[in-house]
Amino acid sequence: MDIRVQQAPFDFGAEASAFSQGHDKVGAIVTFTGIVRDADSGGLATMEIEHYPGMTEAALTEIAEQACARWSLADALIIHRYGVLRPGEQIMMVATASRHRKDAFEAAEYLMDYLKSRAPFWKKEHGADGSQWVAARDEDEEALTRW
Amino acid sequence: MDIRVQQAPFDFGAEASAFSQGHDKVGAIVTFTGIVRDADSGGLATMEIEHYPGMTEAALTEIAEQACARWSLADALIIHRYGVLRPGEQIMMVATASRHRKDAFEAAEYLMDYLKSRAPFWKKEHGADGSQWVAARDEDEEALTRW
Amino acid sequence: MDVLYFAWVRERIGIPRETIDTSAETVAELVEELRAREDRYAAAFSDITALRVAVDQQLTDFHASLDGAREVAFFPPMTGG
Amino acid sequence: MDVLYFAWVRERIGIPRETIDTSAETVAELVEELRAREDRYAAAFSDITALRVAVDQQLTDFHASLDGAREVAFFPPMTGG
Repeated sequence: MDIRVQQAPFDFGAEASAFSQGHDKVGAIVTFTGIVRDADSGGLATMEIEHYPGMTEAALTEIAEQACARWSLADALIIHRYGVLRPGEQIMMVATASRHRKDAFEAAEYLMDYLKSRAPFWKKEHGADGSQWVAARDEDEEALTRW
Repeated sequence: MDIRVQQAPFDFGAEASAFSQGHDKVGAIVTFTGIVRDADSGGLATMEIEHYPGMTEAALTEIAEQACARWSLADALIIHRYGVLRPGEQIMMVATASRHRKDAFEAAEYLMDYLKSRAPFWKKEHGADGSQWVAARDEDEEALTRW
Repeated sequence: MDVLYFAWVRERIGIPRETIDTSAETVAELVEELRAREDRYAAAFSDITALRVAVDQQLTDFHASLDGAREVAFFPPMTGG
Repeated sequence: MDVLYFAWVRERIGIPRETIDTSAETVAELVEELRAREDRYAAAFSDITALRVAVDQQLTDFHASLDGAREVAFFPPMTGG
């Protein structure tokens, strides 16, 4: 299990490749990558991500441990950035490795659902029209009810 | 949309990285990679994958088009190998790009479910105990009923 | 008409493809013709619930018409991914 | 007790953290104390259904006890991922 909270960019391809190595007993690897996207109306200059140092790592570790307890995983990875990012930059990624695709998919979705609503990150958009905090979406909270 | 059926290995990390580039309007990328795993009892020497040239490409294209019709996808990728592979080698990958994580996840699972049971590939395991065709699993067929 | 065999169907029949003159109107009729030929065909087609069929590279079922068909393929359930 | 504020809660109150002497026994009592201090606190805590709270870096609710707590954090619903 590998949990990283960092300001620096990460290389998704290199991380995905490294994660997929050396798993002789693994049949399935799922990755998810979140990318800063431009606002619907365009004009997003930067996305600022604030977090709660100390709690963040603990919360991500707990979420990953829950996933490992619930599904048969050979490995799990979470990388989440904070600081100021531009459209097109990668915000975060998760990866899961399992014997079976169902476990790998479900665990990755679980990680994402919990990470979205239970890990202490907050996004603020800075654009031509000013700055605003991204509001939590009801559907993200509802997504947790399926687990 | 990019569909490739090939004997040659592919570089999962490089493919994942290339796929994730240049999607300003995309917020979510999901990848799945299938890896030849050793048999439960150990001793898998090679995995041979037969396919139906001509039909394979058409079937994968149709599956990808169905996914694009059903979910809001900016892009989709399927790479599937055939020939003789060893444990640890990557058999195939899919990738999906969408504004939202739910679409990217569901479309990737849909691609995998259909690719598993509706694309003309057949696996044969060669090991110390001889050779045998991999039997289709009921649960793979049942997985299609959810879509 | 070209008839193709894959995986263990190919192995049991012993060839990957052949060209057949047939007046079979459906896949099921073609299967009956092939079964009657030789033991290796009878063995390959002994349980068609274990088989899948494609006509002109489209998955279909054993009731499918062969009207205008150029290529029929028989194979076990797929195991891709 | 250290009290931390994040995102727009931090912006409304104007500071990221402060140390407070309090006899509040629950989070809700602490919120009442803070609200009574100044307008900027009243503004930040005007609708606690829009807020989340962590005690000693564990998510909890506003009924939670502060017995033995060293650090309380207030923030809006998270928006990670």
